[in-house]
Amino acid sequence: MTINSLIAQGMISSLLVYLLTKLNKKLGAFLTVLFSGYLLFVIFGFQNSAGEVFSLIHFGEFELTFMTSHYAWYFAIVLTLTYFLVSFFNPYWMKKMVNPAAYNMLFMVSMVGTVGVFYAKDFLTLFIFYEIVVWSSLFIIPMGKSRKTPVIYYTISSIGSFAMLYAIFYLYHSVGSFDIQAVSEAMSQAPNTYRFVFFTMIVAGLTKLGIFPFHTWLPAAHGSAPHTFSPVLSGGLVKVGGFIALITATVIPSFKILAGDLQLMGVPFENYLIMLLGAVSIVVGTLMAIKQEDAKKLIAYSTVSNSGYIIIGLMLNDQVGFAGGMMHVFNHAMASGAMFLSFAAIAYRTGTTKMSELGGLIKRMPLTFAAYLIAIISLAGIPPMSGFASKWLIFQGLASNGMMFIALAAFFGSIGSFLYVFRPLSAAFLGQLSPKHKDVKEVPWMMQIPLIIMSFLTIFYGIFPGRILAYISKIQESVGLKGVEIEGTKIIAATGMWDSLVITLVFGGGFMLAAILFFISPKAKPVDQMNTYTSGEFIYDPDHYHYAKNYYATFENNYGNKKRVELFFDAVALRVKEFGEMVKTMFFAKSVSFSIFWIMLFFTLVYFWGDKV
Amino acid sequence: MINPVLLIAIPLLAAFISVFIQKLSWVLLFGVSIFTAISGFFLQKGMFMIGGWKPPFGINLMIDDYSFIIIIVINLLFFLTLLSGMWELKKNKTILMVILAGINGLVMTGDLFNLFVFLEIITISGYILAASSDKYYSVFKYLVLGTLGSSLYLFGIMVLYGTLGTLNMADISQQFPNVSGSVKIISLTFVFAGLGVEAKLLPFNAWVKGIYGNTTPLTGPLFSTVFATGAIAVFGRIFGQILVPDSTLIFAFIALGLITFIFAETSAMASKKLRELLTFSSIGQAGLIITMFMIGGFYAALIQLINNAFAKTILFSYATKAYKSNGDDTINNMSGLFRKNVMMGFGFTVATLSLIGLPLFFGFYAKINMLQSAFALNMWIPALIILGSIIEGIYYIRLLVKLWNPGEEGQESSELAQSQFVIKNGFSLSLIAVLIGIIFVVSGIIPDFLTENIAKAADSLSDAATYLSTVLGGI
Amino acid sequence: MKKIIAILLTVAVALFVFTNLYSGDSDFKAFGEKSLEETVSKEFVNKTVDPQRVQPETGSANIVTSIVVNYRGFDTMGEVTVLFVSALGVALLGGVLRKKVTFRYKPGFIINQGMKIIVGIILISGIYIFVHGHLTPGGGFPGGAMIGSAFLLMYLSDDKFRTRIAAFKVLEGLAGSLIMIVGLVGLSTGGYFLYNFLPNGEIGQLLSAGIVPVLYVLVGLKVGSEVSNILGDFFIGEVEE
Amino acid sequence: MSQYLYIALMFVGIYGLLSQKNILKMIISLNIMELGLNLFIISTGYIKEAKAPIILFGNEGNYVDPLPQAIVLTAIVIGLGVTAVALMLARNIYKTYGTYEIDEIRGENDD
Repeated sequence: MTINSLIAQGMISSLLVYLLTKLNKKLGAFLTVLFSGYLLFVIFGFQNSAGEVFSLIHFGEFELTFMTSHYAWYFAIVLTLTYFLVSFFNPYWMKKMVNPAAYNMLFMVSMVGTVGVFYAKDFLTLFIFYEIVVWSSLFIIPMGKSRKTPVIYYTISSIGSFAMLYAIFYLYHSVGSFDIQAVSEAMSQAPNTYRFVFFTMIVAGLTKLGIFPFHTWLPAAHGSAPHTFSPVLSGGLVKVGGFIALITATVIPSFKILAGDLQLMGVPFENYLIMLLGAVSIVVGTLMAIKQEDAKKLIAYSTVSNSGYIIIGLMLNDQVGFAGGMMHVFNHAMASGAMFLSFAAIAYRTGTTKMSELGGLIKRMPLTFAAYLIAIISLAGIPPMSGFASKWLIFQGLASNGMMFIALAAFFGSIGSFLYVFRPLSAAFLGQLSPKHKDVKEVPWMMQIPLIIMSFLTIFYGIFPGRILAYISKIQESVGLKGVEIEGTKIIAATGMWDSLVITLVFGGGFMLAAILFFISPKAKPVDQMNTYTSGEFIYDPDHYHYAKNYYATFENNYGNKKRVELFFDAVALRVKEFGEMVKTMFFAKSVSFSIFWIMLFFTLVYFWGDKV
Repeated sequence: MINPVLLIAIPLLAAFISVFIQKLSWVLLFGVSIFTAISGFFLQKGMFMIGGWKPPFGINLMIDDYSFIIIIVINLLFFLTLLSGMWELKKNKTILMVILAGINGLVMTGDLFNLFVFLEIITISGYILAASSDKYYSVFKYLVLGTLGSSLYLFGIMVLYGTLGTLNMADISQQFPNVSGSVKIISLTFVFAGLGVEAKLLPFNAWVKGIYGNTTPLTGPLFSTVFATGAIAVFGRIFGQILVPDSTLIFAFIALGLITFIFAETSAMASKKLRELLTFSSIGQAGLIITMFMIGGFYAALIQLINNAFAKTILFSYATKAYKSNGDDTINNMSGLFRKNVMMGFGFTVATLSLIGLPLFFGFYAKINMLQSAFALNMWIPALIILGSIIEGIYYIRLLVKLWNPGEEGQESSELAQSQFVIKNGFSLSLIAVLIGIIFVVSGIIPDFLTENIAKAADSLSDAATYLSTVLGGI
Repeated sequence: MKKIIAILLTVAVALFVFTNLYSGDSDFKAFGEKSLEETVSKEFVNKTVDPQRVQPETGSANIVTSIVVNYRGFDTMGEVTVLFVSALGVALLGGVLRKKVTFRYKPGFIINQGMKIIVGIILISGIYIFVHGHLTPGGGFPGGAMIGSAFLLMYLSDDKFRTRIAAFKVLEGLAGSLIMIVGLVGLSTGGYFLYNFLPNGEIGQLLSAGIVPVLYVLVGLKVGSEVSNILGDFFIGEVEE
Repeated sequence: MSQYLYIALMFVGIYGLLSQKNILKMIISLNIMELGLNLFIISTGYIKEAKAPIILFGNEGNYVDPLPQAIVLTAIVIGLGVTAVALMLARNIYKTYGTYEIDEIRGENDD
């Protein structure tokens, strides 16, 4: 099996899925499960392949080629795994979709597209598949709650992708090739060209990752996308941006090419600037996530903050921080996928994701609760889960370079994440059951599978992070970095080492102790959720007194809720429209004379220019 | 092999005959259109003298690879337009045949004055067809500007005649570089302004909004594809090969093209009606293609010209049909309309995505070629092209999302919120939409099967020496 | 203010044209200074475009006619088409009005009787002009216009003469078709569209110059019928179909 | 130099288009512009002391340039066609809006 035939199969079977879904909705959805499993299986076979070249097609005078590599495999496996796990939810949502056939088809197309992005040998192939991913995911989003957010998504995405296209053709113009390898060799002689390309091309990565100031599409799109697609967007497609950043900064070795530039804290200032943006998005994402009422928006903002970690790690380009960033790609995919999926499960049973309408679901949906709990522990970076490993590595990388400010932001984000991930846990799962949800059951077994697998992987790689890091160190060596050092379950960094097994045992012990204490101590008495008193007055809208409302009120009051970046983008859009209206009234006026005036003015200007040709 | 003069003579003959055999005029119209659409592929190439008088004395038709491909495209587009506007033909059948002859002559002719005559044929026919929308003032505006434009053009070529003593394109293109600067600047600016009116460049195109914005299923695709393609192709021929501007003036022309592109795209973004949006998009595309012709990217310009023409066929047909069937084309009232006619929706979507230049569709190939040839000149033109493309993408995506997904903001998308609109007489359009959609997708993946001839056409446009030797040397 | 801007702009553009067109280094031939040798017209005047043909290559005494109908016959075909289209357009646009135009005055006796005398003369002169188009000044267009003016006079002078003359429509189409057929016959016999397949005869004779008089008569008939149609549409404003 | 006057006449027509707001006056302006242009076209063919290009016996040679005359014939006829359509449009505008003044026309183009 080769990558190119895999892509072709994917595209053809997406059409097949479309037709089959037209025949029978469930059948098509099951086919997406089947095919994404097949894709995962095939991709897995490429684990140790590097440097194999597959030619896809001749595209005019250009040639589209794929090449296997370790970093491509890593990203591809994370993405296909996410798609595969999420696809288990598809069959249950077909009835609610406005256009299930198109959903299934676009789901497949975007999945195949991501594989194409990662295995691209040249920039043109990369861009083609990148855009395919963008537009195929774009048309899924409006099937959810909003018709405006896809436009926001496309706008920000296209700013990134067109900037990248510009950079690609700028490179093609100066290097004469689209090939990533050839470009990276040519760039080592031309740091000035590369500096420009670095900034234009990485915009694509930043927009897709949702780094400040391009983060606004994440909450908008993830929050309103169909419930089954939000996990793909957040867990999967955001990582495509990470891949672009990887290509721009590491595969084309920025740390070598820009070695002659101003170095800030051991990295070129270009990389440092991007890291600062990452730090800002950690802070912004955390602060905004704390304020959200809707669980999906909350998780979306947490994605902004975690994208910050990823980009910081990748930009470090060193032994440990980079490994942390790469590992965080996987961890975040699993954790945010699990979070979104558990809320999709909740929405499947209750029809809402608003936290103030939920509560006490731990008794009705224990498995969903467990999956969510494990995911947030991982996301907050608490030891037995895999999230700890990646965050620890990033902190190590920051600390060893002495990057105070960014490290501060990273710590802030870590602590802030306790706040925001705990809020849905407490609001949706703990507390008292809403009377509306008395009859809620656990989700069907097929929807439980992905939750179980994600939780398992999170725990497993929390205990044995070396399994992933060994592969990441291979990646690091293939791109010219020093591989991260692992000894058994020990990870060794410059300032210390950490044995995951020992830590897991310690935490396991602590957990047992807590469990024993919980079971022997007296239980709290459950109170009905709507049983709210206000000095004898009858309450007509007990929902507003739900404890999940204004959960962090005291904390939130310390900073405003003005979405300044959104306002800025809105203002820009408004100005563009106003400009368009002005053009209409200026050049397309009703009066004929006015139009002739412009023609005469054109002649006059040519005359006053005075240049004889 | 078919003598190209038949593509002018037979439609005209049919038009004259149709005057006294009116019952059969629709047979004549479709027969002639099918004839030209098919015979475009079997056109004899080379130089054809009218009346046997050799150039530069007589008038000649020139079929090189460039006009060959344009003829094929235009005649196909015309046929598609007829299919789309089948129910709107009414009394316009004779005029349509004349238009067919006129547009073919416009593209093929090798004489500047003859070009003026054909230009007038199609513009006057244009006024008359446009008047079927009952917006007489808009038509009057078109008439004034069109007449002014062709007068400016005529003045420009008569200045050239007074200087060089010839009107033949090949002869002029040979002598033009040696003409003094003052005559060059006069003739170039006047010819540019004159053709700019028809090619919809910005300061000259005030008529477009009233005409394109009030089109019927017949005139919409006719103006936006057949006329626009013909006008822009002539523009490319004149300024790419015959009257090639020198360094300073060409800068002004490129600037005008880019201004047209970006200004029109912002206007389209501010438009709330479908036909108006498409109007401004057409203007923007015209600006873009003319810019490409001006900077010498003939190949890219031709690809985009063809891409735009076929895409606009579907877009305008759909928009005008929607207006015709419902008396309204406000985008907000059309939400979810594609769910009622999926075939048209498919074609519309593919055409739009191709127009924006997204991969898997033909437009992407056009876009990368445009960027490639723009980068050959400098760094700013591609940046501006990309800026315009972003704006264009935004409003088209907004449109598509709206038309595919019914639903209130903040609610799950559902069939309940679907538009009350219907599309009547949509069968032929569905057929066209699916056909063009499939062609766009296939040629977006394997562009080679379309582009071989286009590359030859671009070569023939940049290869002035062959043109000269064919016209002036070959008898 | 608006007029001042209009004047300023017009003057600026006029200056643009004047300064460039008549500047010292301009190649534009000054008024009356040009030489026929520098233009393509020298071959038209000498009738030596194609030395391989039977001389004289075109038999028209009126050189302008030889250009209009023979050397650049394609332009003429185009302009006939323009007129044809505008006649059609006037009819189509006029169809919206659906109302006869009535005059405020009643045509008097003098107009009425004078018309009867003059119309015949005008018609004859018009026909004479386009039949002799290849010999004398004038030709199909002026002749056709004269025919049109005769009908204008009839429309103006006679209230009852307000019906559309259906024959004109047929004549228009027939003349147009014949022009194209003459052109196509040229294509089939000589290999070129509008090829002069008739003998040229002797310059100055009525029956000379090959297809030139044939075409010019057809053009004259066509223009005459079209101009009359246009006028008729203005007066009657109704289309029957 | 009468050629100056012809070009000037053309610009008089353009001035009319720029300044007039009455549809009939605009049509007249268009005609003035075309007239100037046609005169200019003829003037490009003028040669001093040359005769009309008609071969009369015993009087050959030294003709003015006949090509502009042929061209102007075409240009005039095209102008006639355009004017006819323009006048009919003006009539329809009057019928629809009851006015020839552009400023008083409502209902087109202002949405």
